[in-house]
Parts: sequence; structure tokens; C-alpha cells
Amino acid sequence: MGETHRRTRIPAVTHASLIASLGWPLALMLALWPARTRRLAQGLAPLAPLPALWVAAVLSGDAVLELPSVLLGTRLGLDATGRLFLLFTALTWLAAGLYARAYLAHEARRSVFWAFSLATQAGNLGVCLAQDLASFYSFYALMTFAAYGLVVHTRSAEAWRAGRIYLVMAVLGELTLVAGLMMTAYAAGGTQVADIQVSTPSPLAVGLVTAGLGVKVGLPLLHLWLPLAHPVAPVPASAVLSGVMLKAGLLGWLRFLPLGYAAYPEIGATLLLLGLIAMFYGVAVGLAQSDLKVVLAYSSVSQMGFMTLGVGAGLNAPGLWPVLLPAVGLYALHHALAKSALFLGAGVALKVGGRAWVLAGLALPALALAGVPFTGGWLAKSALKAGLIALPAPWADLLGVALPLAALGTTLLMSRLLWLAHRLPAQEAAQALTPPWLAWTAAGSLLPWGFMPAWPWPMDWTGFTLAAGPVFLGLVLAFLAWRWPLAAPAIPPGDLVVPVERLLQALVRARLRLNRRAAQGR
Amino acid sequence: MTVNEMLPLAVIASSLLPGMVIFALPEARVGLRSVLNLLGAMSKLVFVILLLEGVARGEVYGFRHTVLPGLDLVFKADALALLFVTLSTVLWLFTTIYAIGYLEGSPHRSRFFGFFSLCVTATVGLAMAGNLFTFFVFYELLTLSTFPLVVHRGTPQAMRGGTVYLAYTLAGGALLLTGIVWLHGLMGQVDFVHGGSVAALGPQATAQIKVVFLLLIAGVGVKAALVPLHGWLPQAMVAPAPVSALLHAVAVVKAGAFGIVRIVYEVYGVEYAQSLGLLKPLAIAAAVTIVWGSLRALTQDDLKKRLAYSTVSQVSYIALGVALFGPVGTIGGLAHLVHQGIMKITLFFAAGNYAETLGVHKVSELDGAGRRMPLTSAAFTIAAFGMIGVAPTAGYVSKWYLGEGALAAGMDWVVAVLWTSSLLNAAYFLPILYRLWFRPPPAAWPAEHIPARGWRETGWLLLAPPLITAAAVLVTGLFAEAGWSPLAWAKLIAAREYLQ
Amino acid sequence: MNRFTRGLAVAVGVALAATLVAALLELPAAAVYLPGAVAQHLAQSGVEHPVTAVLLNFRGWDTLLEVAVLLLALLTLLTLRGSEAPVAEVEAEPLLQGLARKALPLIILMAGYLFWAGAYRPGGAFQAGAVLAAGAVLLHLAGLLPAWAVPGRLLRLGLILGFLVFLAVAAGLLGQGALLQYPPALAGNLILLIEAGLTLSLGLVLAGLFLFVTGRQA
Amino acid sequence: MLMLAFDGLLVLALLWSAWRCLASTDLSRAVVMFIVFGLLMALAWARLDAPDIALAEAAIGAGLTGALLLDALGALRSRREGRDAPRETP
Amino acid sequence: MTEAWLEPAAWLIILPLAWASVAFLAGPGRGARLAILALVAQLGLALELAADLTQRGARMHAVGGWGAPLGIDLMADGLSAVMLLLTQAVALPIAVYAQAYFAETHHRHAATWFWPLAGFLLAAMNALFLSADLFNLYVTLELLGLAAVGLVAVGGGTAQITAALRYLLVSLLASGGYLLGVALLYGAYGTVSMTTLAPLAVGQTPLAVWIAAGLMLVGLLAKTALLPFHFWLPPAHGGAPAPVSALLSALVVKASFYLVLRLALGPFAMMTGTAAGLIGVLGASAILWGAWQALRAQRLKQLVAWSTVAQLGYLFLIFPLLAADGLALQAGALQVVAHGLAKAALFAAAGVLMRATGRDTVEGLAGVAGRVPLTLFAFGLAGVSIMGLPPSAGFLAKWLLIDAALKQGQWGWIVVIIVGSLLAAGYIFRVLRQAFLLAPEDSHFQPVPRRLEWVAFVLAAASVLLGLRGAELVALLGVGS
Amino acid sequence: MSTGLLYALSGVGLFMLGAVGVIVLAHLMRKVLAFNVMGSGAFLVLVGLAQRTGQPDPVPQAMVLTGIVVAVAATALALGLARALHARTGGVTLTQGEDGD
Repeated sequence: MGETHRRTRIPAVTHASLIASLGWPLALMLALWPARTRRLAQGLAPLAPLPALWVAAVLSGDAVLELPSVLLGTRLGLDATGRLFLLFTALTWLAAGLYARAYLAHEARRSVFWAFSLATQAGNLGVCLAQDLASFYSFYALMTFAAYGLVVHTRSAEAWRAGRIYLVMAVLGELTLVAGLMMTAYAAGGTQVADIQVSTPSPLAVGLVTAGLGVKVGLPLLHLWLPLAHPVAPVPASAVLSGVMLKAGLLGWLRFLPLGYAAYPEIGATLLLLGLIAMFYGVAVGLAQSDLKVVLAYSSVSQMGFMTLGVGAGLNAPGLWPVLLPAVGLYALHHALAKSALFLGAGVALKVGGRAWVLAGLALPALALAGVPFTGGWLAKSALKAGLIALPAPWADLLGVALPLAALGTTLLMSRLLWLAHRLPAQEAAQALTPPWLAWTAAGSLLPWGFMPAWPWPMDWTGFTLAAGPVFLGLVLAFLAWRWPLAAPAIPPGDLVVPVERLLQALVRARLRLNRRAAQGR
Repeated sequence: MTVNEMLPLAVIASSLLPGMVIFALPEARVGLRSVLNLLGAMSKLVFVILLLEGVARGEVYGFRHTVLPGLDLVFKADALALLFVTLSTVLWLFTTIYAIGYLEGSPHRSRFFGFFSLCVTATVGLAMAGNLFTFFVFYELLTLSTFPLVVHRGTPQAMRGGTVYLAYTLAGGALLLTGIVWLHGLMGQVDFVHGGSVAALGPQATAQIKVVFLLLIAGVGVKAALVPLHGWLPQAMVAPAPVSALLHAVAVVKAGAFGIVRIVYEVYGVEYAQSLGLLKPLAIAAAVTIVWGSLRALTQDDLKKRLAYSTVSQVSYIALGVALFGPVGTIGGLAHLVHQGIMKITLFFAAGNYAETLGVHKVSELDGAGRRMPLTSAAFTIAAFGMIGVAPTAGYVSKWYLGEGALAAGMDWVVAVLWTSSLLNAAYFLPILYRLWFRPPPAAWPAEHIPARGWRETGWLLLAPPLITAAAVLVTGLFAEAGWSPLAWAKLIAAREYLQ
Repeated sequence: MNRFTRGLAVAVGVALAATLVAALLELPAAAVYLPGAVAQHLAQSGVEHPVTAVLLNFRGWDTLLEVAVLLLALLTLLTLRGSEAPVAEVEAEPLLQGLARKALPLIILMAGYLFWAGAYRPGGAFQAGAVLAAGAVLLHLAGLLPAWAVPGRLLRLGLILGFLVFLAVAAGLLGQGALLQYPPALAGNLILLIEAGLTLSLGLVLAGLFLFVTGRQA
Repeated sequence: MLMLAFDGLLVLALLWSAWRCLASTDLSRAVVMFIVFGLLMALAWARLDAPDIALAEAAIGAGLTGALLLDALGALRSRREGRDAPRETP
Repeated sequence: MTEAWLEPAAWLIILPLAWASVAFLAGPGRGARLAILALVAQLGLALELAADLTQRGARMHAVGGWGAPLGIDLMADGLSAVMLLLTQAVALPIAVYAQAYFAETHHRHAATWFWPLAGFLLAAMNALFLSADLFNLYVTLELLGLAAVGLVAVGGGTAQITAALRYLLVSLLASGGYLLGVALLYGAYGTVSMTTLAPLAVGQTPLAVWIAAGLMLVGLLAKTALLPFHFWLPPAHGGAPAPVSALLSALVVKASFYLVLRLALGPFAMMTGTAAGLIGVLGASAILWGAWQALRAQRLKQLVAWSTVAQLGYLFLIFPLLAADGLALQAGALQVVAHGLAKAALFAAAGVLMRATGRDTVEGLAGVAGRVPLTLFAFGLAGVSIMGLPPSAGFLAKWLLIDAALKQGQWGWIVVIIVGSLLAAGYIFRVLRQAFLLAPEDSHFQPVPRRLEWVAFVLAAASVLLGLRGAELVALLGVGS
Repeated sequence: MSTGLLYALSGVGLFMLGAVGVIVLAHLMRKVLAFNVMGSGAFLVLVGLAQRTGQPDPVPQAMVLTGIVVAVAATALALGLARALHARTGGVTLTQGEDGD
């Protein structure tokens, strides 16, 4: 299967770097087990992403490691997309790790957190490097299952519940993914990404892959776990969960859907629709929340909708993909940075209260999310829009209306966030948490500029207005809502999960009753 | 008698003879018995390695002895036989070590180890059987030698289990016998040959041949625990853990599955079976079993019973692989023969460790056991993920090939079966893992027998085997495409079955 | 045994008898005629009486085994009675005693005659032995001969002697080519030897069938 | 012809005595009838040109067997129960 | 060829007669060592005879040098050789067993005349297997019957005596029927030599001969305890001392079966079709009924005895299947041998188990697995043959039987065979299962001489391992047929 | 009809009478008597049938002699057993319904 690939002479240092980028977090994790090395490992754990960062930032473009005897023929390596994802993934993990060192300073079960976190991280980084389906899936699974430990880290009742739902959805997603991948691989006649991207799997296969990864991405209806799991995790974990791990699903789409090669209009349309729904649905339910982190989680649902639009458009119109791919990538980068900064900030706010400097620090990424001109969000949205408006008839018009409206919604949601943060009573003074957060916020605002594709948007007032207008309108609406508050309906976090859960519980109870009756009858 | 004739016999004798001596040993000769056991296991391993090397080179190993005119006892150590022989031999070694630790100080050990050796003898004999008659001989020997192990504890519960076990397996044996004699009557000696030999009977015997197929498959299906012939397996779980581990998870059920492989490939020939339309019903039966076993496993609180139902489900993957017409499915099924073995034996070792160390037999009592016994639990976790089919474990690899095989065979629905099965596997394994690792341990364990000493959470004889097999689960999965992996061997066999 | 089975047995018996009678009435003549063969070989048999010739020569093998049957019956009776001593003697009957005392020599004489005559005319070891046994029974009934206990060595020898002689002759003649293949010259003497042994032993055995059993409770 | 009539009578006598022997309600009479039957058998053998058998029948069949039967009759008549408890082999 | 005086067939009869006589002469309870010694010689003779036959074919031995029809012929062919071999092979270990068994004071009274009785019994069987003369066969049958009755009675208890008496009456009635049959045959053909008779009977079969055949066969079936004549067997075999039961169940019933087979193959070859089918049906019923009763039996030896009833049924299944291919005949011979060895082992083992537990109940066996494991193993091994599981000789027998039935398209028998095997497994495992139970608190076990255990084991192992040597047996069986 | 045949026919009758008697009669003594009658019947058939041509045949005669001895042995044995049974139980019949039935 690997024969079709270019074999290039690659220096040993490349191999070593690739292995180290994945092996180093895993080695640290194992080093946590024996009591003798535990302290050392804890100390080094925040630095676990460094080799990966080295790979992403420095290593030459054709870094490939082929291990034909591993799994179904493993190929690790970097392409442009992978490099981008690896970069923001490693960076976010680094920031979260540094933050976590302070956050967990007094935590008794530190090493447990680090263990799961390192395993998750290894999986997350591995996903970025995987160039074949089996290794991708292996890392993906490692990430998913290890993240369970992060979700339930606090051991609170909500955490168990969130963990349970997370796990159920994750397993469903993984299995569906595997089923889809089986079919895809069968159609492609190989397991390498390079094979798959130029194949035409059946719509069923594409649908399964889409849906399986959609759980991670948080597509509407598949998002149920997200608003539960992200908030209950410790703050640094939430940051990576929402910031980069959702992108692993996105990356999966980019890898295993024949984007830009074959057209799947129906699935593309469905994705576009789901993206649209997600954008507004996330906002709508998020506005009804009163927990900072839940609001952020719903915001993630909404934001992932934007990226879903991109992928949906790619499936719908393969011709647009060359434009869309960098836009989606940029959007992912931007969202990863902004969302993790917001989560880290929310953690600070929850500790120190709604102080002004905290609000200011939160406002920066919040504005970026809303797409205020000259922020990373603005760049990303502009790039995406450039691709989307080229879609065929109904979509272009629909999106032309929907995107500004979505920006308006995002603004409202962010305002809600700031308002909620503002209301937090002031507690302790500034903390060790603050420096990593602020540094990250700053870095996050700048980084997207480095990945801006060709200038996408006419630098005219119309453009600015279209970008800034919704934001402005949103701020006004937010102000009005602040002054004359409406009684918003209280929607529980996880929204639809609640009735589903009740239904399942009722079924289980009925089953148990039947069992008992059968036992008595005997 | 040439070396090539003697080597298969040596493999059989290397467990038979120690077993016979052990029977006669007084109870107190622990040391000698252990040495004999291990010596047997080691020497068997050496013989098997010699065979493996030879077969890979293309040597032919076999032996033939006439019992009645037109009825021969035939052994042949071909690639397929060696797949199973190697599995049994390696796992026998580990299980023997484990059993020595597990049964330390319990009564009737001579009897136990004697029958244990006999069981392995039966298993390797069955694996190397060169015709249906020989297969049947060892098939029944396996039944008989496992019975004393099932009832080893001598409790009424054990007796019930033993009775059910016998009722099923002997009835299965009767069906198998009928089928074999029938076929024998139709075409004389039925040797296992690549591509099968039944096709030579021609079209006028088709109806009979179909009935015979049903008889044969039902006969071996009992041991393979195909639904609805699976009822014995959960009952047989009253046996001591090493028995459940090696025999019911590996040897006995595999004997059935292996029989299906031989019958389909080397009696009927897979092309012929396909042309008669026999494979699809088999696939459906396997699929039903896969799902049903998992469903039953969901509601079991007894850990070993849950594992037993899981076995019911997992073993049918092999049958499924066989029924998927085409080399890829075959590879999946055959690889799973090995993969399921090492995964399930790990699970049973771990279950045995919980029982023996802490007195824990139920899933609901496992809370926090991971903290008390992290190594055992880690092994359990790896194997459980393997069962679910999570990459990069062995289970993933076999499921992958099965899925690909199904697609190649145009039986796309099998993917749905795999999906459902994996989901159910997750549904009954993940809660166990959750309890192991995330629940707080109780104030006291039900019956803590073995104290923890440092990192040794239990006796080292109990600890080493599951760790090694768990590592094997990872390694066989991770290095599935390596030249020495079970998968590679399965590919070799599949190539021989389909290219000749 | 219930009424039905009884009825069935009777019905089957009657039906079978009737069929058999019918079958016998229409039975054709036999294909083989053995009396001719007997007469033809009588000269080489060593005796002149054809029945004795058949009994001890032509079909001597039957007779050998038949003696064993008698011994077996005796053995079983001995087994049954175990090792208990005989119970009290039967009361002597004076009248019978007198008769017995007078009859005894006569009986022995008659037995001797029957034994001797067997070679030429009706008679032989069996009849002689039976007469001897009858004499012993008579003696017992008269109270002159006690019931027998566990046989002593001598009695055992007496009981088995005839059989052993017969067996020894049979085996000894194997060298001639077959069991009991008398050399024509010796046939008469050997048969006489066997008959002598048998007369003694059969008398004792037949008497034993009575004397080992009678008068005791078990 | 006369002999045939004699034979016929003898046969009838044989059958009759056998029947009486088996059917009579009194056991001792049955035994006596048996001895009679034995003697009649001896006659029959004589009629069949089998003097050897006739002799043997008289001595063994009627005589010895008769004595055995009579003796057994006496023993079975005595309704004494066994002295010892029945021996059982385990 | 050996000298005439070394003729093994003749010595196989003379020798047991001689040692039986000498044992009698030696006195009550004596003769064990002599018997064992002689049995070793007999086994050698039987082997010698078998080897000789395989080399040179079947042969006649004209007793007295006259030859049939005037004299009596002894005939040794493959079938007789198989039976002779089996007889000696079972008798020798059982003699060893009996010596140790009767050495116990408890059983000494039973041993008073055991050895002479056993000697006559063996002589009777050997004579029967060798005889080719119908009247001579009658004498051997009587000899065998009385010896067997005597052996049943050696136990001396009420139950044994009742059983012996019933057995005797059945046996006498049966041989009466046989004798009448012989009388009719002699009347019809003027000879009782089987070899002379066979062509005559096939050529012309008057009604009387049919009746004779019926009478003889029914008599023999009664002696073989084929259903519905089986009622005498369980008390007789179940009540006798263990070594006696072993001899009776393993060998004695086979003798009359052998005769049935001989007659069916020889003079009564005309009896096919309905008659053979009827016998087969009776055999099938015996298999099922016997096994069912064994499943329900409370006493261990009773169970084993009922098992004999069932296993004998298999022997009669061959009659409807007798065909030129010889499969059914081979099946019958193998079943005779397999069952002989296995049943002797079962009774020997049962004797040990009874002695160990002190009682003769299945229920009382709880816990013996730990005490007399070798015996239990022997019981299991013998059970393998009884159940017809591979690789035992019993399995080969059932295999051939099924094969024969399939070849002739008589499906019904197959079902019976299979169901019978499963039922057999039921009662065998009933015992094993009980033995594996934990011993109750109040149980105590007596020590058992090792020799008893080993005999049971050797017999059982022989019946299983014979399965690997079936070809030789079949080859021997083919001599002269 | 020859003498031999006549006696043979009567032998048939005696045999059946005896055989049915052995089966039907309960008392052990009677069974023994019946057995003897049966045996005599068989002997008559043997000799009578062989001699239905009128010629004496020594072969069946010798056989009958053998048979008579066997019969007396069996009779003695049966009576011995019956007496032993009587001594132990006081019964003179074979009670039904024991283990065997």
C-alpha cells in the first residue's frame, strides 16, 4: 500500500524529531507512574509539546517517517495542513500546560491530571502527524479516551455525568468513524491519506466518516456532550478540549474526505445546513446560560459551525476547495487560539473575579471571535467568506445574509460572557495563572496574521462595514439587554441531552423492573 | 519413521507424557510437578518453533496410522495447524505458570494438571488433525479432558456447570460424528486438503452435502458457541480461572472455530461452499452470535460470566471471517483466532487475579481495584480496549480485516454488525474500566488473600502472565504488518487457501 | 406374572405346538444318515455297542464336557452350602436299614455289570454310576450313610478322578492328531479306563448331588 | 397295529401324567406323578429301541431325580425361617 | 506348523478344564496362583492361534479324528479367534483382580469354589467359541450356564441366590428351546454339524427348520439378555461379587451372542429381512431402555449391569445390516471386544469404589475422586469406550455401525446409535460427576489394594487403546469368512 | 405313522407343556418339574424324529443320555438353590418386582 508514495531520503534527525514529538509526552506520562521519577516528570510535563513545536515550526516540509510494519502500514509526516494544525495544537498545549502548572499547584491528584493530559496530548499531536488512517485512528482514540480522565478530573457529580455522556458519544463517534473508514479504505484500495484523498468512496462511507468525526466537531445533535464536558474539566483541560481537540475532528474531515476531488452534493448541503444551524443554535442556547464556561462551550459549537460550512462547501463544490482549505485552516488556527485564551481567561476570572483587567484580557479574544476588523477572526472569516460566496445559487445568497447575522450572534454571546464575568465578585489578587494567560492572549491575537492567505477581501469600507457592522449592532443590542433585561428561558447545559437522558433512564428502569419481576416469577 | 513424521507426534507427546506422569504423582510433589509442567510446555514450544521454521521453508510434516481399513489417523502440521498450535503452546506456557500460582495450596492439583496437560494435548492434536476422523478423535478428547476441570471444585454449582457443558458438547459431538460418517460413506476418507475435496462428488449429491454441512457446522458450532448452541460456555465458567482462561476462552471455543475453518476451507473448499450458498447462512449465524453474545454480556454482574458471553460473541468473528468469501476476510478471521486468544486470556488472567487476590468476583465489587492492583488493571484495560477494537490493539487489526473482507465480499451489512458489536463491547467493558480506575476503593475487599508488597500487587506467578499477554495484545496490534505477526501468518495461509 | 402374560404364554405354547406338529408331519426324510456311518466305523471304535461308541468315541467330546456339567452342579451346591457342618443325622429306620444292608452288594454287583456290559450292549458308565449313587442314597435314607460335609481330599479325588482321567486321555491323544483320537488298537482299553473312572466318579458325584444337600437347611 | 395302540396309550399316559404332575394342587402328589412320568418315559424309550436311555431314565430320571425331589420337598415343606440373617454381599 | 499335540485350540479348552479340576482338588479357596499362571499360558495360546490363523487361514480340528458329521469338529476362524483372544485377555486381569479381591476376609466365603467355577466357565466359553457342532454347542451352553449360575450364587446372599435361580431358570428354558431346535434340525437333516448343515439348510428349508431356527435364536437371545429377555441380567450381574460380574458381563453374554451370530452367518443364513429387522428393533429398544434404566439406577453395580443390557443392544443392530461388505460384522466384533474390556473395567472399578466407600450406591460416591483417582480414571476411560467416544474401540464399533447403516440407507439405526451414546454418556457421567463432588463431612474411606485399581485401569486403557489397533482386529476377523 | 414320529409328536406336546409350565407356574418345585417334563419332551423329539423311519439311531440316543445327565445336574442345582432360598427367606417362589423389573 505504501508503494505509491514518494520515498525521499530523510535525515535521521527528522525521524528522531517525529518520534520524539509523540514519544516525549508518552515517556513523561510513563515516568509519572514510579514514585521516584514522578516529581521530575511533573516538572517537565508542561514542556511536553516542545518537540512537536520544533517539528511544526522548524522541520523541513517533507518530513516523513514510514513504518510499514506498524499497524496497517504507518506513515507519519507533515504537509501544509498538518503543519498548521500541529503548530497551533502544540502551542495551545504548551500554553495550557504552563497555565496548568500554576492552576494545579495545590491539587492533590496532580499526577493523575498530568497523566491523562499527556496521553491526550500525545494523541492530539499524533493525529496531526498521521498520514494514514490506522495511525490517525489510533491517536484519535488515544486522545478521545484519555480525555475522559480530564473531563471527570474533578470527580463531581456533574463531572461523572458529563464524562458518561462524553464517553457514550465518543464511542459512538469512533465506531461510526471506523465503519466509515473501512468503507473508504476499501474504495480507495489503501489506507494512506494520499490514497484516500484521490478516491471516490460511496456516499455512505463519506457520510459515516463525516458523522463519526462530527461528534468530535460538535455538529448539531452530535454536540450534546460538548457543553457538558468542556465546562466541568479543569480550566487548562477545557482550553485544549475546546481549543484544539475539536479541531482533530476537523482535521479528520480534511484528511479522509475526498475534498477537492469528488463532489458529494447532498452531504455537502447537509453539512452546510448543519453548519448554519450550529452557528445560530450555539448562540441561542449559549445566551441562555449563566456559567462562563458553558457559554464558551456553546460558542465553540457555534464557531465550529463556521468551519463546517467550509468543509460542506468543499464537498458540495470541489472546485472551491483550493480557496476553502487555507481559510478553514486559518479559521481553525484562529479559533483554537482565541477559544483557549478565553477559557484560560475564564479560569482567571473565576479565581480573581470580574476585575477590569481581566475583562479587558477577555475582550481581546472575544472581539476576535466576533470578527472585528484586524483581528484574527476577521482574517479567518474574510478568507472563509471568499470561498463561500462562490457557492452555487441558493447558498451564496443565504450565506451572505447568514454570516453577518452569525457575527451579530457571536457578539451577543461574547457580550453575555463579559457581562457574566463582570458580575463575578472580586476574590483574590492576581495569581500565577495570569502571566501564561496574558502571554497566550497576546500571542493568540498576533499569530493568525502569519498564516493569512492571499488577501481575500477588498479593503474597502463596505468590507469593514460588513465586518464591523454586525459587531457594532450586537454591542448595541447587548447594551440594551443589559439595561432592560429580558427574562431569557433557562436552558440546561447540554440542552437536548436532558430529555434523551430521561428517556434512557426510564428505559433502563423499566428493564430492571422486568428483570426483577422475572426473578420473582421464577 | 522420519523426522518429519515424528515432529508432530513430539508436539503431542510433549504434553501427553508429562500429563500422564503428573496423574500418578502424589499431591505433595509440587516442585517436581511444576518442573514437569514447565518442561513439557517448553519442549512443546521448541518443537513448535522447529515446525514453524520448517513450514515457513515449505517442509511438509505429517504422520499417518491406519486404525481400520479405510480409516486413518492423520496428522499434518501445515500453516493453518501451526497457527492454532502456536497459540495454544504459547498460551499454555503462560497459563501453566499462572495456574501454578493460582492453585497454590489447593487440593487435587495432580489431577488438575494432569487433565490440563491432556486438554492441551487434545488441542494441539485437533489442530494438527489431517482428516475429519482425526479431528473428531481429538475433539471428543477435548470434551472429556475438560470436564474434570470444569467440575474441579466439586461444588454443586460446578456440577451443574459440568453437566450442562457435557450435555452440549457431547450432543455436538454426536452431530459431528453423524456428519463425518455420512461424508465418509459418500466419499471415503475425508482428508483436509487445500481447496477441499467434496466438490468431486458432483452435482447429484448436492442435497446430501448440504445436510452434512449443517451437521458438521452444528457439531463444531457447539464448541465454537454459535448461538443457539452457546449455552454451555457461561455455565462452564465455574471452573478455576486458568481453565476459563486457556480452555474456554482459547482452546475449546477455538477448537470449534478452527473446525469451521477446516471444514469450510479444506473439506468443502471455500469456492464450492460459496457456490452451494452455504457461506451466507454461516455468516448470518455468526453475526447473530456476535450481537447476541454481546447483548447477554451487558447484563452480567459476574465478571467471568461477562467475559464468557464476550467470548461467545468474539469467537464468532472467526466464523464470520471464514464465511466472508475472499482472502481478506479469511485473514481477519484467522488473525482473530490468535488475537482473540491473547486478549481474552489476558482478561481472564486479570479476572482470576481479582478473585484470587481480593476475593472479587463481581463487576460491582471492582470499584477502585485499579488503585489496589494497577498492573493487573492496566493489562485488563489494554485487553478490553482490544476487545472493543480500539486501535492500536490486536482487536482493531482483526476487525479491520474483517470489515474490509466483508466489503470485498459485497456483504456490507457485516460492517453494521461489527459496529454494533463494538458498541456493545464498549458498553460492557467501559463500565468495568470506569469502576477499576475512577471509583473509590471500598474500605475492605471481600476476601483479600494476597497482600501487596511494593509494586507487586499479587504473587508474581499471577502477575507476569497477564502483563506479558497484555503486552502481546499491544505488540501484535501495533506491529500487525510485521513479518512475524499472526496477521502475516494468516496472510500466508489465506494465500495458500485461495491461490491453489 | 400377571394373568395376561400367563395367557399369552399358554396361547403361544399351544400355537407353537400345533404348528410344530404340522411341521413334523410333513417333514421330508433327512439328507444325512448317520446310523450307517456309525455302523461303518463301529469296528474301529473299540467297542461293540453303537451307543457307547457314539458316547465315548465318536462324540466323546460331548461326554467329556457333560461330566464337567455334573461337576459344576456339584460345585455350585458346595458353594451354596458353604463351610457349615451337616445337621443332625436322620433317624435310622430299622426296616429300611435291613433292606439296604441286603441290597448293597446287589447294587454294587449290578453297577459292575452295567459298566462291563456297556461295551457290548445297553449299559455303561452312566447307568452304572447312577446305580451306585442310588445305592448311596438308599444307604443314607436308611441312616447308614451320613450326609456329606465339606469334601475331604480323598473324596475330592474320587469326585474328580473320572473327569481327570478322561481329560488326560483326551489331551494325551492330541499327539495322534486330534483330541480323543484313539489309536484303534488301544481304543477299547482306553474307553474301558475312562468308563471305570467315570463309573466311580459319576457315582460319587450323583450321590453328592444328594448327600451334600440333604438334611441341611441351607 | 397292537403295538401302535400300545404306543398311543403310552403317549396318552405320558401326557396325562405330565399334566397331572404340573397341574395337581398337592405338591407331593405332583412329585409322585413325576416319578410315574419318569417310569413311563423309561417304557417309551424301550419302545423306541433305546434300552440305554431306558436304563438311564429309570435310574437317573425317575430314581435319582425322584429322590432329590422328595428330599427337597421335605426341606421346602419345613417352614422354618433361616437361622441367620440373610448374608448380603456389599 | 506346530506339532499336533501343541494345537493351541485344543489346549485352550483342556487347560482351563485341567486347572479347574486341580483347583477343586486343592480344596476350598485354593487355586488362584495356578489359575493366573494358566491364564497367562492361555493368553499366549490365543495369541498363537490368532497369529497362526492370520498366516494360514481358518482350520478344523476333528475331535477323535472322525470329522463331521459323525464326529465333532472344532473350528477356528477369525471370529472365534477374536472371541478367544477377548476371553483370555479379560480373564487374566480379572483373575489377578479376583485374587486380591477374595483375599479380604470379608469375601473369603465367596471364594471357596470360585476358582474351579471360573475355570469351567472359561473352558465352556473356549469350547463354545471353537465348536462347530450344534449339539456340542448345547453341552457347552449348559456348561457355561451352570458355571455362570454357580458364580452368581457364590455371593451367597438372598439377592444373589434369587438372581442365580432366576438366571438358571431362564438359562434352562433357553437351552431347552435350543435343544428342541437341535432335535428338529437333526430330524430334518440327520446331522448337527454346522458345516454339513449350512448348505443343506440353505438348499431346502422345511417349516420345522424355520421353527427350529426360531426356537434356537429365541433361546440364545434370552441367554444374551436381549430385551425383553433382559430381566434376569441386572440382578444377576449387579448382585454378584465384582470379579464375577466382570466375567459375566464382559464375556458370558457374548458367548450366546457369538452363537447367534454364527448361526445367522451359517445354517440360518436364510433368516434375513423381517426376522433380522425384528432383532434389530429389539436391539434398539434394549439400547434405549437399558440406558434409561441405568440413568435411573440407584446402585452402582446395578447401573453398570443395566449398561450391559443397553450395550448388548448394539450387538443386535448388526443383524439387519449384515451385508457382503462385512462392515456390520466388523462392527459387531469390535463392539463385543470393546464392551468386553470396558465392562470388565467398569465392574472392576465399581468393586473398588464400593470397597472404598463401603456401600453400593451412586450417591455414596461423593468425594471418591480424591481417594481413588486411578480407579475413577479407569471408570472414565472405560466409559469413553462405552459411550463410543474416540479413540476407543467402542467408537470404532459405532463408527462402522453407522457407516454400515448409511451404506444401506437405514437411517433409523443411526438415530438409535447416537441417542444411545448420549444416554450412555448420561449415566457414565452421572457416576463421575458424583465422584467429583466434595466428600460429605461424615464420610470415611477404606483403603483399597492398589492391585485392584491397576487391573481396572489396565482393562480400561486396553479398551481405549484398542481403538488404535482396530485394523489388526478387523484383519483377524476376516480370516476364514 | 411310525412309532418314532408318534413319540416325537408327543415330545412336542410334553415340551410345550413343560415350557409353558416353567414360565407360568410360580412354585419353584413345580418349575423344576416342568423343566424336567420339557427336557423329556425335547429328548423324545430328538430320538423319535430321528427314528421316524423305524431304524434305531445311536447318535441321538447317545445325545439323550448326555442330555439326561445334564438335566439331572440342572435339577439338582435348581433344587439346591431353591432350598437355599427357602432357608434364607422361607419363600418358595421367585418374588417379582426386585431390582431387575
